[in-house]
Amino acid sequence: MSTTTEQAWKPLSRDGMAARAARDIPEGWYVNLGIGVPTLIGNHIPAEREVILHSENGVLGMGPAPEKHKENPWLINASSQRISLRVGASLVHHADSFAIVRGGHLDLCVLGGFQVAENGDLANWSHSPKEVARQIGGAMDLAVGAKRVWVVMEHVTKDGQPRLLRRCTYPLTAGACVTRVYTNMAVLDVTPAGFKVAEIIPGMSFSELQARTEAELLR
Amino acid sequence: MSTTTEQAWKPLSRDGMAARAARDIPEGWYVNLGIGVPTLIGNHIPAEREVILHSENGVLGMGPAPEKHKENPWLINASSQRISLRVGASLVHHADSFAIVRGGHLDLCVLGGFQVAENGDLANWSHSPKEVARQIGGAMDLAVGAKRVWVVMEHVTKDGQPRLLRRCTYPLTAGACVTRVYTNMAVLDVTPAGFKVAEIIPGMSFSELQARTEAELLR
Amino acid sequence: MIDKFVRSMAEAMDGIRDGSVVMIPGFAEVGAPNALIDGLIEQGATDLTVIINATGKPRVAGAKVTGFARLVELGRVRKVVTSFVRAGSVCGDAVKAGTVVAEVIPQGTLAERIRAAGAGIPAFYTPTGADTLVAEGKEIREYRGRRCVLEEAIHADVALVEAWMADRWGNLVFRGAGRNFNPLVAMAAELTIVQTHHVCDLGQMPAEQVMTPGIFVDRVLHLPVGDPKLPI
Amino acid sequence: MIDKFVRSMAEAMDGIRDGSVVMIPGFAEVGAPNALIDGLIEQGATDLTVIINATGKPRVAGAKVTGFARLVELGRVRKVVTSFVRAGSVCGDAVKAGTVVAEVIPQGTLAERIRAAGAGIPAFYTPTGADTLVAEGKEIREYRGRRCVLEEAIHADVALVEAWMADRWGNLVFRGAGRNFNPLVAMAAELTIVQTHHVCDLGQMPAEQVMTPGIFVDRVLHLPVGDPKLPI
Repeated sequence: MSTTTEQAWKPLSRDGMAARAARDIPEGWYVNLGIGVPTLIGNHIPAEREVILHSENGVLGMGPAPEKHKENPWLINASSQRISLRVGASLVHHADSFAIVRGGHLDLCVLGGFQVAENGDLANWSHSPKEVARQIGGAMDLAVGAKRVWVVMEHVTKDGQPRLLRRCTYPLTAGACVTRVYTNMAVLDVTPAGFKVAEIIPGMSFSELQARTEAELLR
Repeated sequence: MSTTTEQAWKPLSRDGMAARAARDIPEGWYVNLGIGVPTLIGNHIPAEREVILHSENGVLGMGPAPEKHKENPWLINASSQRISLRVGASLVHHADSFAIVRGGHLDLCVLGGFQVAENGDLANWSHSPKEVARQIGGAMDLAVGAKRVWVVMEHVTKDGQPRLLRRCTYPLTAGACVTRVYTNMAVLDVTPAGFKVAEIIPGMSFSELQARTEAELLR
Repeated sequence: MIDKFVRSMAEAMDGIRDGSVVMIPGFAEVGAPNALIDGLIEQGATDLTVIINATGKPRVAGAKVTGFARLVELGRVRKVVTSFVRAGSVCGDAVKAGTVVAEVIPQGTLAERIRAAGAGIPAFYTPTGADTLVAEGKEIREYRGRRCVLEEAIHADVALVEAWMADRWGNLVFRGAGRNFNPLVAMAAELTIVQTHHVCDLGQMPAEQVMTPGIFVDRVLHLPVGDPKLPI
Repeated sequence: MIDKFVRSMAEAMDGIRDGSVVMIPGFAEVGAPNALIDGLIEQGATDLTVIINATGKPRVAGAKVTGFARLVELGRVRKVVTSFVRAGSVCGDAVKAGTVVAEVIPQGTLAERIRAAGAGIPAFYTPTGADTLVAEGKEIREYRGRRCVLEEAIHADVALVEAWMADRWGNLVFRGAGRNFNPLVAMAAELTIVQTHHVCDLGQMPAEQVMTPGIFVDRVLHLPVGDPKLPI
């Protein structure tokens, strides 16, 4: 590939990925947004579109970040950030909150990812079974429990290694759970046959995307 | 036994049994009173003794029967009788109500009984495995879940058959659960060795009580 | 704008199919969605499996048969899962006649099996019933020295719910002992239909006081039907 | 007269033994019983197993180590059961050094295992974690076409609870997102000790709005400690 071809496209920023995913969330859905880029999605859902955001710590109906002097110290989200409540919100305890998650009541959860395999396997909590720091949180519950699981992540690692794989090499969060992936280069659906490309960023070709992906892509 | 001996004692009435059991319930206990005679116990606990009564349908802190014109149509007990709430009462849903029962949080439940065996087995819901009408209700949960299970019942059936047995002949409610029995003739503790007589009604002898009991009684 | 209110009973009952599993809460008349049961009778679905604790009292001569008993009397119920079948009740007679199959289980196990469905727990162990007829054919395992029965979640196609107050998101509160099985069945069904005594604007229910969050609710019908009847 | 209020921290902590299993709720600083943790530090019990979701953030140079992290730093914790151990936190360092054993499990499984203990459920199946490292050594069974893991209840000797308001029967309400694990741990422990911001007369909490009924509570200490700190 020539230098000019390389310059023909620009990967999406973190906010750009969040905005892209936000476009696909319709009014009326109950949605959990994971830590990191997924949390940013909330900023890109217009206030007049009623999407009801869930947070693992017992909040259903999160509103936007509060203004500085209007913070309520008793309201935080699963990322420990101060939040507001939407009119119509409800608060429950942790078992009821995870009954919402595990009972299949969320229309969607959006998670960050380290790796996604072509069968929908997700790895997003650990780089190795030997790792001491283990940060599972609610990810395994969400990945198994939500009706749809979308992953938002960079298409490749900082070292340029692919994240969309034939098979995950990191410990799994859940098997065959991901239904759609939003990267900084493309939107891909997980189908029985593998990753199907729904959208590529302007200026990037299918083969350029494939070159950055270990799994075989379908058009 | 001569006729004069027979007349030397008088079995307790239903209210008498209830009053006797009520005497042994100390302040601060959380107690479920089953349908029938056990429900009458509530009338014999003085209002100033704070005993907190639970009902399976989600009521903790039942008060006395309401006055005629002060009935609240939204408040009933497990016997479908109108009730009042004590100051300090709380209301929960059915799963939380049975979490109280099954989680071992009640200090005591008092149940009616058909038969009690000397090892504490209780039969109080069915006369035969073939019976069509089956009325289990919360009895099995209560018998298994409460810290103590007392049974209040007539000492013998209407036909004079004993109810305190070596082994129950009716289908069980729960095994080895009963800790104490209040009958219209005696109070008996269930011990590892069998029924131990704690009290006999005035005028009745130990042998007269034994004559009306299939299981062997301990003094 | 999310609006879960429906305008008619027909709209509330739309799509309930023959052969459905239907959950009906209530303890005696308190918290029972009687108007929705009437709607279901009108709607016509048959061959139903009904999960209900309050299967009804013995028949009273001359008294009109209503609610769940009426559904049974009309031959619309194939099976009932409950903790109580009373001799001489409409349901008891149908069980005796063999026209309705009854699965009678402990009341706490019934509540927990419904909650389990709502919470994504396919099965759990409980000591309740372990030494009894209700354990027949069920797996037994010992925990902490006690025999426990393996019990499975009960899922439903439809739940009928009676609420005291509802808003357009389907947030609910219940009154007094009317809560009973209502919040549980709301979680355990594919389609949750609510009759509510009162309606409020979004935000009028304090967030801490919502008893059933709207995520569990699909349709709400405003029916100010009055207080539960006195038990006979 | 039932009166669950205690007058001093010493009275609140009385009898907690070495080797106890202690549950500590809270999500970040919200709903965390920090004053009671300080009381436990003072009281001296050691060799503790702690059930806690919020094991703490990475160390900040110069910042004072407080709460659960301080308990760990003092060498009083033998084992932690949690959903999160962060690299560079006091707890993470202790796990790395091998002085604390960590059982890290999914957050929903943690909540449900605590609830199960309170509700008398010795074990349950869940699909969460079935295809992962957390299922290692655990029994797997298939329900509705999904692999599920068998998980056991977690019981505790002691639960520390933070409430917003309490009465002398131990009825509690929580504020905002401060509810989190508080009602669950209150049900799952032999001894439940509460710190409350506010006290009210019996009957001032409407019966429908009580979040934790007093039956789950043993001791209450009135400590108006102020709002949770801002997350850093």
